[in-house]
Amino acid sequence: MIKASVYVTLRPGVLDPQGETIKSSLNDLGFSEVAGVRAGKYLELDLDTDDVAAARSRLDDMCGRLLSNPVIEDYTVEIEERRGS
Amino acid sequence: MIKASVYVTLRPGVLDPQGETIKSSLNDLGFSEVAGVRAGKYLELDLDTDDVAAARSRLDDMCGRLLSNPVIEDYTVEIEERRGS
Amino acid sequence: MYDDHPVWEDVGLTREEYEVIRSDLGRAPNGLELGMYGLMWSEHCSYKSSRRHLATLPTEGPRVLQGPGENAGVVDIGEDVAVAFRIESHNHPSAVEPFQGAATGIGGILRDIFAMGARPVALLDSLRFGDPKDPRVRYLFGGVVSGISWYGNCVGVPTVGGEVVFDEAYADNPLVNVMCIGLVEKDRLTRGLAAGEGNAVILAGASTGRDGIHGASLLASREFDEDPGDMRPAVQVGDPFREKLLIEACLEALEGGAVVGVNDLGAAGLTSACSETASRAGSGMWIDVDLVFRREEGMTPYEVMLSESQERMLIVAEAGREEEVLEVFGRWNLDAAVIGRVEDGELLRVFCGEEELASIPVMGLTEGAPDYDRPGLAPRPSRPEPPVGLGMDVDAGRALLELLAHPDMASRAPIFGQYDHMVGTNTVVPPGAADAAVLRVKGTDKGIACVTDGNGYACSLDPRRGAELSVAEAYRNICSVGALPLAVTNCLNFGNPEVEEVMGEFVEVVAGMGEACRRLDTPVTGGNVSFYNETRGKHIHPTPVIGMVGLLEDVSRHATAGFKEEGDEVILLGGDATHLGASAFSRVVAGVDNGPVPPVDYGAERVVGSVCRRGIAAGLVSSAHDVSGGGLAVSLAESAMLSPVGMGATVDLGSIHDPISALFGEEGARILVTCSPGVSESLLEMAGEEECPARIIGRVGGSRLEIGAGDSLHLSVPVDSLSSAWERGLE
Amino acid sequence: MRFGVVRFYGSNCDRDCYHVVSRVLHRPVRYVAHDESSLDDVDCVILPGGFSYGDYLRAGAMAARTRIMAAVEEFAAAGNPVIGICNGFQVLCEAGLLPGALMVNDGLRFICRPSLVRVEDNETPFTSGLQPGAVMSLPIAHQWGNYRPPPDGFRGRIVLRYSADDGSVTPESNPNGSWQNVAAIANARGNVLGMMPHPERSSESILGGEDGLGFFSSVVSWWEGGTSYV
Ligand SMILES: Nc1ncnc2c1ncn2[C@@H]1O[C@H](COP(=O)(O)OP(=O)(O)O)[C@@H](O)[C@H]1O
Ligand SMILES: [Mg+2]
Repeated sequence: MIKASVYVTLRPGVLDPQGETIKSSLNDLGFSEVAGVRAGKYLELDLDTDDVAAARSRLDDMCGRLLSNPVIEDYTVEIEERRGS
Repeated sequence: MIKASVYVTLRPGVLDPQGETIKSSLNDLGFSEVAGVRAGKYLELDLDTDDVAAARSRLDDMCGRLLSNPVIEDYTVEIEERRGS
Repeated sequence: MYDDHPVWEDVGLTREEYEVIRSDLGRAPNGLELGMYGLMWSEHCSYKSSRRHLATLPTEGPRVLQGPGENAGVVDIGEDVAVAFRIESHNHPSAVEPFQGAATGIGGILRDIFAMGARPVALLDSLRFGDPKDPRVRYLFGGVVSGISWYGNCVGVPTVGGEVVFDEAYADNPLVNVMCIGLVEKDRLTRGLAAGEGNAVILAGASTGRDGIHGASLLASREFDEDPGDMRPAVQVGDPFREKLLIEACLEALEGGAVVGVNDLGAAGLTSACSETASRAGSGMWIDVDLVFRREEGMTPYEVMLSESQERMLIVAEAGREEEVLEVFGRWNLDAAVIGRVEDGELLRVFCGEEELASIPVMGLTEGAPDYDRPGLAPRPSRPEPPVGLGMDVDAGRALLELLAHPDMASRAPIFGQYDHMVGTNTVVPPGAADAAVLRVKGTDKGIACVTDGNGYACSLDPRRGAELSVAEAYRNICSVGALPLAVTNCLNFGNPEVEEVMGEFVEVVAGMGEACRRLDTPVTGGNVSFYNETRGKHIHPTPVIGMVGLLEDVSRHATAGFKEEGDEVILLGGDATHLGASAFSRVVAGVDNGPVPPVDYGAERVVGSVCRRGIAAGLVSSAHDVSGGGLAVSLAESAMLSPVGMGATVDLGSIHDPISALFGEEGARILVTCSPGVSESLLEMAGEEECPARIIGRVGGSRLEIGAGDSLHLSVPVDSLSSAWERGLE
Repeated sequence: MRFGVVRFYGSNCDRDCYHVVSRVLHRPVRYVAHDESSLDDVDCVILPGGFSYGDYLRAGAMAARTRIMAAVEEFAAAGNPVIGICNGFQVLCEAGLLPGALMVNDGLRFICRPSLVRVEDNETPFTSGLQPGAVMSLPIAHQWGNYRPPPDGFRGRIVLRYSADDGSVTPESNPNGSWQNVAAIANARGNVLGMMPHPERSSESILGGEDGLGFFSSVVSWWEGGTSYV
């Protein structure tokens, strides 16, 4: 069993209305040090395999095909192995 | 300037319709090894301060007050310092 | 960057066009100027291939307050209320990024409406996709519908109608046409005028970023051969939340009386908004790009002038009262700044601080754009002998089920169920319940009806008749709810106009549409042209989409399509179909892809529409539904499925020429109405007065739909079976 | 009896609620801005539907932290009637004035259609004129209507549940996956009500139904008649 984390973020230059709105709400709440917020997605996946290399390439595939929208988003994948589970 | 990452995830035991739908779409696409998906949020914040300890406590505060909903969500904060910027 | 001369090709112009610019200016344009010309002279902004043809459309009528040339057309509905409406395409952006492309399409059409000072009250979407079995098409379809749902729901404008057609012809070029309707008190009607020397030019809303640069000239004015990946920088992300604030702020600013003119920033951004508003008013204008608030650092003046960032508006305010306007935007948490002034003269001048970067005659950018008489190859419409019955031995019941389950005819509930169609509490007839949506006009007894209709398939067989048919169908749909058709907006979706075959189709479609609008007294008050819907040399069907609005004097007197009461009589207004030309039956059931497209009988359309309206206004009519795609059988089936408890009907067509043609043919002006037995006679009398063919053909009741002619029963299907085929068709 | 309709940035049913109160109920009403701090001049507060702050981050999250919500909390603590409709319900949960949270619908999509609900509790100001067990048709229009109780147990009142037309509460009649088919809840005291369906959209016959009017007329009779449950 492999546990993977996928972070999906907006590509640089793509407008992030959600992030901007969160930022101004934080500022209004008195967190004036917040200079910028970018909002993205965080996914945790459990994969039924022990082959890390294969998993990595499959995850790339999943990101390309479903988890992210390459037109406006980038993604990062992190893998954490859990032995013996 | 401090860059912080906030991960907001659903608390264990809270049903995650989005994660489940993503899982079944991935299975349908042939990624049969995907045994579970949990969907969360990923926020990147730029903070206009250099005081890491203070920033950490402020971030806790932001998460408690706005960024996460303690009824259904947990959060994790990571801080990455960027010197000299 | 502005002095880093891009060549004419880089901005999508031809050498000849470049030469015209040179001679107009009396010098070579600098890079910024050339970029501005490139955008304004793009097909998308200048209508250079279509202008002379659009000029032939009928645009006047007693109710028209504003015809083409403004952000939206406007018609008077009495009691000091006017309706602003317009349709626009977002085809290319939606092909690249369906969710955001469709969403920003909604944003854009809304801005055209509130630029007129009108509060947007309804949206409609007219969509075309390829075969829904294709996963890529499913992805586009799903993305477009959720994009419309997201943006429209969030801004709080109900999406009350529209249409979807699936056809291979749109596999690579989906069409996303969106229409918006707004209401405005007549004396609040605003125009996109930059008038009055010294008046302030205010930019309000979102900050300006690098998004969408060259969207109009590159995305929308060229063929789509390139890998869509190359186009991605032009994709924009919408912010419906900010748009909602912008609507409220603009309408509030207008109440203050300090505003002279308003224009949206759409294609070609600041360049277009400034030159169009100045051009309409016959003024000059200067602006300073340094005063434009931005979201990205290091933007060049060129980028600022060409950016197509969403959710921005240009407001021209009286000199000395600009603070009042800025204050309103501030209260709505929106940025706004004076970026320039109206001035006498004829120049649009762009500064960066003290430095003058561009100086162009306003009219040169707008009216001075090229006007091409592109050669068109006259289409040779296929007009074979009309097919009768197709010589087939078909089971009519099975054919009906097949038609109902076809993606083009199946229930649209999976789509409009994702759209908030009730917000605003004006929706009297929601999507799916009748041939057109009906909205009440609060503060009056009136209602407005609206619809979009297009028949690209018929246009592909016979562009002129197909266009006429599209107008006629919209007209009939408006009449079926009891409304008087008032006016038309239209979106003309075509391939590459430089291809003679496409241009020929275009000319025919405009002629057909114009003819229909003249004959049916529904002037054209505006619209949009989308060319270059073409991929790898394959172009879409010529697809004019008609947006029509109608008026109900008493909104409580309207009709919906579902049968209401057991025992009601079914009356057919109009004659029987005698052939299957260009019908869904011949295409879907028989697999015959051929014409002829039936001609429109305008006299019949008018009397059928009139009798239907009068019957509804007199309270005689229980339900009304026109006969169109799928013919009489599908129409009856729909009324049965839409009845509260799955009420069927027994119909006897009497002596008919050919049963299959009568059941499934689509020719002619026909509306099916039901009346309680006591009042049928009065309706038939009305029909008699107008020499409208009308007869009782059956009775509502039972749980089956049975259609026969004389002694023979042609079809008998339980309504439940009809519903389950119909409801699953789009899943 | 005077109503206040709160407007957050992005509220979009504010005008609809205002219309029902002023034109159908014929009661005085004013808009209350998100940055106001006093509700002294109103007797009932309506938090309308819409997409406050674009529903960004979480539906209702940012609206719940605006200045007016402190005043709403005080107003509710004094036993005054507060109703949150759709986004207003989400705001009340986010603000902690109602227990639990609203998550994305099971189907993930926005749903707009009529729904049937059964009245479970008529001892709140907003349901005092309704019959327990009655089935009403009310429109829903939401993407985040899937109600979850707090992890440490539900200590409020269930006021409406999605049901079939005979009043049976079935999984098929649940449009969004809500716990216990919840369509509306109230706080334990009963004076703060949150509901996903839109009563203001079915308060006039021309819009196809008047079942929603009962919520508004109940609170008017409750207040004007001085009946007190709280
Ligand atoms: N097919 C058409 N029929 C009639 N009028 C049209 C058509 N296409 C465009 N127009 C009119 O031409 C004017 C310019 O259109 P456009 O440049 O697209 O406007 P905008 O800048 O508001 O997007 C508008 O008033 C529009 O209504
Ligand atoms: Mg415009």
